[in-house]
Amino acid sequence: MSHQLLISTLILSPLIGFLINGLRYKRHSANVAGGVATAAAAISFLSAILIFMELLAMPKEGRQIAVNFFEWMTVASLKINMGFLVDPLNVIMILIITGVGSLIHLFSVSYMHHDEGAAKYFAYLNLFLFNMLVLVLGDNLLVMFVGWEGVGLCSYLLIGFWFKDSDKAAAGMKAFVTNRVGDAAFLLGMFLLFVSFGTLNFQEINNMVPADPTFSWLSPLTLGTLFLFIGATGKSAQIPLYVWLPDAMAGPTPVSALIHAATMVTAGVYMIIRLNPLFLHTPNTMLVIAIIGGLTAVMAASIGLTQWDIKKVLAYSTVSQLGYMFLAVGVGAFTAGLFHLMTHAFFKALMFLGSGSVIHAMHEEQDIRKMGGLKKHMPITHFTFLIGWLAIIGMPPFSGFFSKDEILWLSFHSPLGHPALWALGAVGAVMTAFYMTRLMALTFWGKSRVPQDVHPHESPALMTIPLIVLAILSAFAGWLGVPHVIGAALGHLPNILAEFLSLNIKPIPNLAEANVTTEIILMSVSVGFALISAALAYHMYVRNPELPGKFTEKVKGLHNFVYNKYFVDEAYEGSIIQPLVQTSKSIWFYVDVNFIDKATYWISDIIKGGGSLVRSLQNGNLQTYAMYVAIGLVMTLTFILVR
Amino acid sequence: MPLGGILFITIFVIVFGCILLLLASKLGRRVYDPVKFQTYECGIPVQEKKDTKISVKFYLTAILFIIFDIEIIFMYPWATTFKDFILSGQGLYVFVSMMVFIGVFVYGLFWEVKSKALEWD
Amino acid sequence: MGTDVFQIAVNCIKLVIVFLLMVQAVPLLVWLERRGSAFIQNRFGPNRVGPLGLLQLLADAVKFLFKEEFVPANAVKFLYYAAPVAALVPATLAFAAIPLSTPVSVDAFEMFGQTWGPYTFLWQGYEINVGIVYVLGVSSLAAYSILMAGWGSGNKFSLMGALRASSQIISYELALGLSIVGVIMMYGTFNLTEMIAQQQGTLSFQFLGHTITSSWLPNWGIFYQPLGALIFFAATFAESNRLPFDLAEGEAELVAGFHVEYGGFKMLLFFIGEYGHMLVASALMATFFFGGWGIPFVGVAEVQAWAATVVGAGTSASLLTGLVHFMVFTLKLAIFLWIFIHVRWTLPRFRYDQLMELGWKTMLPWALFNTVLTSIIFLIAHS
Amino acid sequence: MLNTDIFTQIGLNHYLFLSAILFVIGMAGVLLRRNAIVLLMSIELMLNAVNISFVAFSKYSGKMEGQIMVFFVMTIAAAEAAVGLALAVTIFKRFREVNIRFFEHLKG
Amino acid sequence: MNPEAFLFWFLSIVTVSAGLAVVLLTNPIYAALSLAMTMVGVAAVFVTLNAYFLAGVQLIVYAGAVMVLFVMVLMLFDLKAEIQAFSRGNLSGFLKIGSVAMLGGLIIGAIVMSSNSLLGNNLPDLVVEADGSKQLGKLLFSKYLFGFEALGVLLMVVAVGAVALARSKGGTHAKH
Repeated sequence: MSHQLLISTLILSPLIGFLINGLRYKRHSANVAGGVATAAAAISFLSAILIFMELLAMPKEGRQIAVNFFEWMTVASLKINMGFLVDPLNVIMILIITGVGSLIHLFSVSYMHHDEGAAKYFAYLNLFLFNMLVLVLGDNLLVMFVGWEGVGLCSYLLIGFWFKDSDKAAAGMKAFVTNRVGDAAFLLGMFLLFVSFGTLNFQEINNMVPADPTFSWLSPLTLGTLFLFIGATGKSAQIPLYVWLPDAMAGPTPVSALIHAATMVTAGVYMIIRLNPLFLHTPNTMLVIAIIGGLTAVMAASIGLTQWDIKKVLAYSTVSQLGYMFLAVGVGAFTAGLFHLMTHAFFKALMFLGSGSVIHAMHEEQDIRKMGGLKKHMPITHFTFLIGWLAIIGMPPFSGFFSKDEILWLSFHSPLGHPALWALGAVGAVMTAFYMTRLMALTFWGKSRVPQDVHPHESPALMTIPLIVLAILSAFAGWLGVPHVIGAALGHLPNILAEFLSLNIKPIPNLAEANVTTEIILMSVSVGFALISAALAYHMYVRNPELPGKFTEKVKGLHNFVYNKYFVDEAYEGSIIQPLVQTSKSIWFYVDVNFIDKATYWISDIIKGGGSLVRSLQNGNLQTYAMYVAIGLVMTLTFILVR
Repeated sequence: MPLGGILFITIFVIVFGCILLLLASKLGRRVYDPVKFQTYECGIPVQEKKDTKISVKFYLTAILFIIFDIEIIFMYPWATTFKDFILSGQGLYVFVSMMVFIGVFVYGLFWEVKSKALEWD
Repeated sequence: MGTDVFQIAVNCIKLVIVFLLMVQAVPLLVWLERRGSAFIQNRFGPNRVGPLGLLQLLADAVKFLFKEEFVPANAVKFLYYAAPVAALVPATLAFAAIPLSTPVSVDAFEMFGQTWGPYTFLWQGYEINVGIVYVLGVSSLAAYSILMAGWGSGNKFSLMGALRASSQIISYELALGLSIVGVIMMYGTFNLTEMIAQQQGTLSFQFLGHTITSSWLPNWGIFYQPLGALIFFAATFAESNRLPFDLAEGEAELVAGFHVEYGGFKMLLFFIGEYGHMLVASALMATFFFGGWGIPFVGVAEVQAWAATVVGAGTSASLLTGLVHFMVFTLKLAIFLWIFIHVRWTLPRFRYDQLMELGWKTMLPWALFNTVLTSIIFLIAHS
Repeated sequence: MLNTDIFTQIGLNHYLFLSAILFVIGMAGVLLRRNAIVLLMSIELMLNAVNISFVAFSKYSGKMEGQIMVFFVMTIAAAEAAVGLALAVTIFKRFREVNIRFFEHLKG
Repeated sequence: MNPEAFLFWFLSIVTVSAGLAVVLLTNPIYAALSLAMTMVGVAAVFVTLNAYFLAGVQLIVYAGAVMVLFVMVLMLFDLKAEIQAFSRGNLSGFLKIGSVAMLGGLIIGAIVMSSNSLLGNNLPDLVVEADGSKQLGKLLFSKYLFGFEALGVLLMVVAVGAVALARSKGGTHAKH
C-alpha cells in the first residue's frame, strides 16, 4: 500500500502540477507557476529518493517493487495492466529524471520569468515529467509506449513553444513527424514481440527469451528488435532519424537540457537496456545498433566541428554522445551504456543550462562568433561549464572519462565488439575534444567579440545554483562506475553501478579475462589523442584565431559539405518528402476531389432530399413529438403483448 | 393506520368551515352599494392596468426553495440512520459521503449568493 | 382507526376535540394578545365586557358572525370562499399529530350488554411514525390558502401580499427543515412519541464510551441542540406570519396583505389558521426541545403511583395521569405562546429584503452549520 | 351472487390499474393541452402515476428498492419542474404567452 | 367492505377525478390546484402502501414545493380561462386520442395478462411496517450512494441553471 502511495505520488505529482498550471494558466504569474511546477517536480524527486531507499533496504535478489493500479484492457489473450515496476535499472532513471528535472525546473523559474506563456511552459514541463516517468516505470511495452508518445507530444509542444515564429513551429513539426516514423517502427516491433511471446510485459518477455542466440536475419525476434531499434533511433536521434534533434534547439534552452539532452532522448537506450536479454538473443540487431551508434557518434561530432550556433554544437554533441550509448549497448555493454547515459545527463544538462545562462546574458544571442571572453563576465557559468567540458572530453578523473572510456574499452574487448568499433569511438572522442574546446574557446576564452550594445552579466542565483549542483555531479558521478583496471590500481574500488544493476544486467562474459595492458594502452591512446586534439583546438581558436579561417579556405569543399550537415536534410527532402508530397497531391486530386468528395456530395444530396421529405414530421410542435412517442409506445407494447 | 383519522378530520374541518361560512352569510344584513364591491385600492378608483409587473425574484425564490428543500429532505434518512451507521462502524464513510453532498449544497448556495440571485431591493 | 365501534367513536370524538381545542384557543389568545399588548404598552386593553374583559371574545365572535357577507366584484368566487376553509386544514392536521399527554389505558368494561376493551387511547389525534415529516408536509400546504386568497380576491395588493407571504414561508421552511436535522439525528427517529420518551429523566449522554449524567438538568433536547432550537423557533415566527416577520400584513405598503378583501367570519377563519400555526409551532418546540408532556424530575410511573393513591388504580388513574401531563404540556405551550405575543409587541418589523437576507444568508447557513457540527460531535461521541 | 372479491380484496393489480389510469390521463394532457405549464403539470402527473406503481411493487415484492427509486424520481421531477418553469418564465417574458404553439422555433 | 378496500376506492376516486380535472379544466389555476389535490391523494395512496416516509416527502416536495411554484407562476402570469385550451387538428387529434386510448387499453391488458407472473408465485409480505424510513436510509447510503451523490450534483446544477435561465433576457429570437 505504501509502495502504491509512493509511486502514485511520484507519478501523479507532476500531473497535478500540470493540471494546476494548465487549467489556470492565464491567471498565474510566472513565479507562481514556476513555484508550483518546481514543487511538483521536487515532491516527485523526494518520492523517488524514498523509493530508492526502500529498494536499497530490500535484499539484493529481490530489489523490485511492482504495483498494479488497474487492469487497463483485456482483448482476447492480450491483457494489459496499468502496472508499474521499480527495479535498480529504472530507479536510476527516475532519480536522474526527477533530480535533473527539478534542477531544470528551478533554472527555468528564473530563465522564463519574462515570458508571457510561462505558466503554459511549466505545465508542459510537468506533463513531460509525468510522461517520462510513465515511460520509465511502465512494466510493459504498451504502458511504456503511452509515455513514449506522451514525451513526444511534450517535446513537440515545447520545441514549438514560441510558435509565433514559424521556423520554430516547423521545427516542432519536424521533430514530431520524424518521431512518428520511429514510433510506427516501434509499434511494429511491439506487434512482432507480442506475436512471438504472447505478452508485452518486460519481465515475462525477458524470462521467455530462448537461451541460444538467433543468427537469422528474418526471425521474428530479429525483426522485432530491429524495429524497436528503429523506434529508438527516432526518439534518441540516431542515423537515419537524427535530423530533428538539432532543429529541436528552437525550444527554450532548459527544455533542450531536460528533454533533448538528459532524459527523453535517452529513452531509446533505456528501452534497449530494459529488454537486454532479448537484444542479446539477436546478435544481428546488436551489430546494427553498434555500427549505427558508432557512425552517429563520428558523423554528428564531425558536423559539430563546423557549427557556429552554441546550441547546435551542443545538439550535435548530444547526438554524438547518444551514438556512444548505442555503441555501448550494441556491444553488449549495457551497464556502460547506462553509466554514460547518467554522466551524460549530468554534464550535458549542465552545458545546456550553461549555454542557457550565456544566451540569457547575451540577450538571446546564440552565435559563438559574437561571443568570446565571457570568462570574466560570468565566472560561475564559466567555471561550471569548464567542468562540463572536462567531463565531456574525457579528462580523468571527471565523470565522462570513466563512462566514455568504459564504452571504448568494451567496444574493443566485448565478444560483440570489434577494433573497428573502437576506432570509430576513438575518432569520435578526438573530434569531441576538438569541437568542445572550440566551443569553450570561442565562448569564454580569447578576445571578446561581443557587440557593443550587449553587456554580459552573471545570471541570478536561481540559475547558477542548478549549474553548481550539476557541476558537482558531473565532476564526481564517474566514481560510481570505476572501471576495474583503475579500481584495481586504486585499491579494489568496486564498480558500484554494475553491482547495483546486477539484477537487470548480466556482466559481459569475458570481462574477467581482460588484458590489463591492452586496456591501459587503449585508454591512454584515446585520452592522449583527445588531449592533443583539445590542445590543437586551443591553439587554433585562442592563440591564433586566424588559423581556422585559413584552414577552411583550403578544404572548402569538404568544409561546406560538413557545414551543411552532409546535406542529409536536403537528401531527405528530395528523396522522401518531395515524392511523398507529390504523390499525396495527386492522390488528393484524383481520389479525394474527384471521387470521394463527389460521392459524398451525392450521398448528402440523397440525404437532403430524404430529409426534406421527412422534415414535415419535425414541425417543432412538442405535442406532435409526444404523439410519436405515444404511437411508438403503443406499437412496442402491442408487439410485446402479441408476441 | 392513521389515514382514516386524517381523512375524517379533514372532512370534518372542511364541513365545519363551510357551515360557519354559510351561517355567517345567512345571518349578516346586506346593503347594496356598487362602490363597496369595487376592488380595494386605498380609496382611490381602481386603476385597471394590464401586465402588472411582478418581480422575477418570486420565482427565483420558489425555484431555489424546491431545490434546496429536496436537498434537505435527503438529509432526513441520513439523520435517522446516522447513529445506526456509527454503531455498525460505517460512521465515517457515511459522514464523508454526506459531507460531499453538503459541500455541493454549500457550493450551490454560495453560487446563488454570489450571483446575487437572493438579493431583494 | 380502531377495531370496534367504541374505539372508532372515541377516536373520532378525540379528533373533534383536538380541533375544537385549537379553535377555542383562538379567542383566548386574542384576548391574551390584546391584554398583553396593553400591559406592555401601559394601557388597559379590553376590560369592560365580563370579568377582566374575558367576555369580549364572545362578543367579538358574535359580531363577526353578524357581519355583512360580501364578495368583491373582481373576485374568483370559488377560490375566495375556499381559501379561509383551506387555511384551517393544515394547522388542524398538524396539531392532531402531536402527542399531548401519556396514553390512557381503559380497562375492559360492560356496556349495552357487551364486554368492551381493554383499550389504549393515545392523547393525540393520531400517531404517525414519521411524525416530523408529516407535520412539515402538512404545514407546507398552508401556502395554498394564502395563494388562493391572494389571487381569488382579484386585487393587486392581495396578490402581492400573498406572493410575499408565501415566498417568506417557503424561504423559512428551509431553515426550519434544516434546523431539525440535528434533532432527528439525535433521537434517531421521526416519531414524536419516541422523541418525548427519550427526553424523560435527567440529562445523560454518551461521550467516547463514557456515560455522562447530570443530577439536576432534565434530559431535554434544548441542551443538545441550542442552536437548532433557536433557529427553529425563529423560523416558526416566519412560518406563522407573526411579527417581526408579518410582512404580508405590512399596512403601510400593502394595506393588509393577502386578506385585504376579507372580513367577518372568513377573516376569523384565517385567524384560526394563523393561531393554529402558532400552536403547532409551540407544541413542536415543546416536543423537540423541552420534553413534550414530560414533567422535569418526575417520571411517568411516579405520577401514575400518585394518581392511584388519589383515585384508585385502573382507568381513572390512567386518565388522571394523562390530565396532569396534559396540564404540564399546556403550561409549556402557554409559555411559548406568551413568547410569541411578547415578541410581537417588542420587536419592530423587518424590511422585506432584510427578511429574505436573514432567511437565506443567515439562518440557512447557520442551520447547515448546526447540522454539520452535530454530526461531527455525534461521530466523535459514538465511535 | 356477484363475486365482490375484486372490490374488497385490494392487491397489486389494483394499484397498477390506478397507476395506469393516472398515467394515461397525464399523457392525454401532454398530447392535448396547449398551455405549456399545463403540459408540465401533466408530466408531473405521469411521474406520480409511475411512482405509485413503484411503491406498489415495493410493497408487494418486499423490496425497498422501489421506494428508493421513487425518492430519486421525485428529485428528478422537482428538478425538471424547476427548469421547465424557468424556461416557461423566460419564454413568457419574451412572448407574453405560454401557448405551446409559440414554442415552435425548433422546427426542421 | 373492509376499511382497506374502502380507503383504496375512496382515494382512487379522489385521485383519478382530480387527475381528470387537471387535464379537462380550462382554467390553468384550477388545473394546478387539482394537481395539488392529486398529489395529496397520491401521498395518501403511499400511506396505504406503508410508505410513510415517502408520503411525507411527497407532501413536502410535490404538494408543498413543486405545486406551490406552479400556482405561483400561474398567478404571476395571471392566466384566466383559456378560450382554446385544447390543440386542434383533425388527423393529429384523432391520432392523439386514439393512441392514448390504445395505450391505456394496452397497459391494462398487459397488467391483466401478466398478473400471475409479476411477482412470482409466493407473495412475501413486506416488513417495512415500522422501520421503513430507516431501511430506506440504510439502503440509500450503502447501495445507492452514488446515485445520491449524483443527485446532489444534479440539484446544484439545476439550481444554478434554473436561476440563470429565469434571469436571462428571454432568448435570441426576435419577437413575433
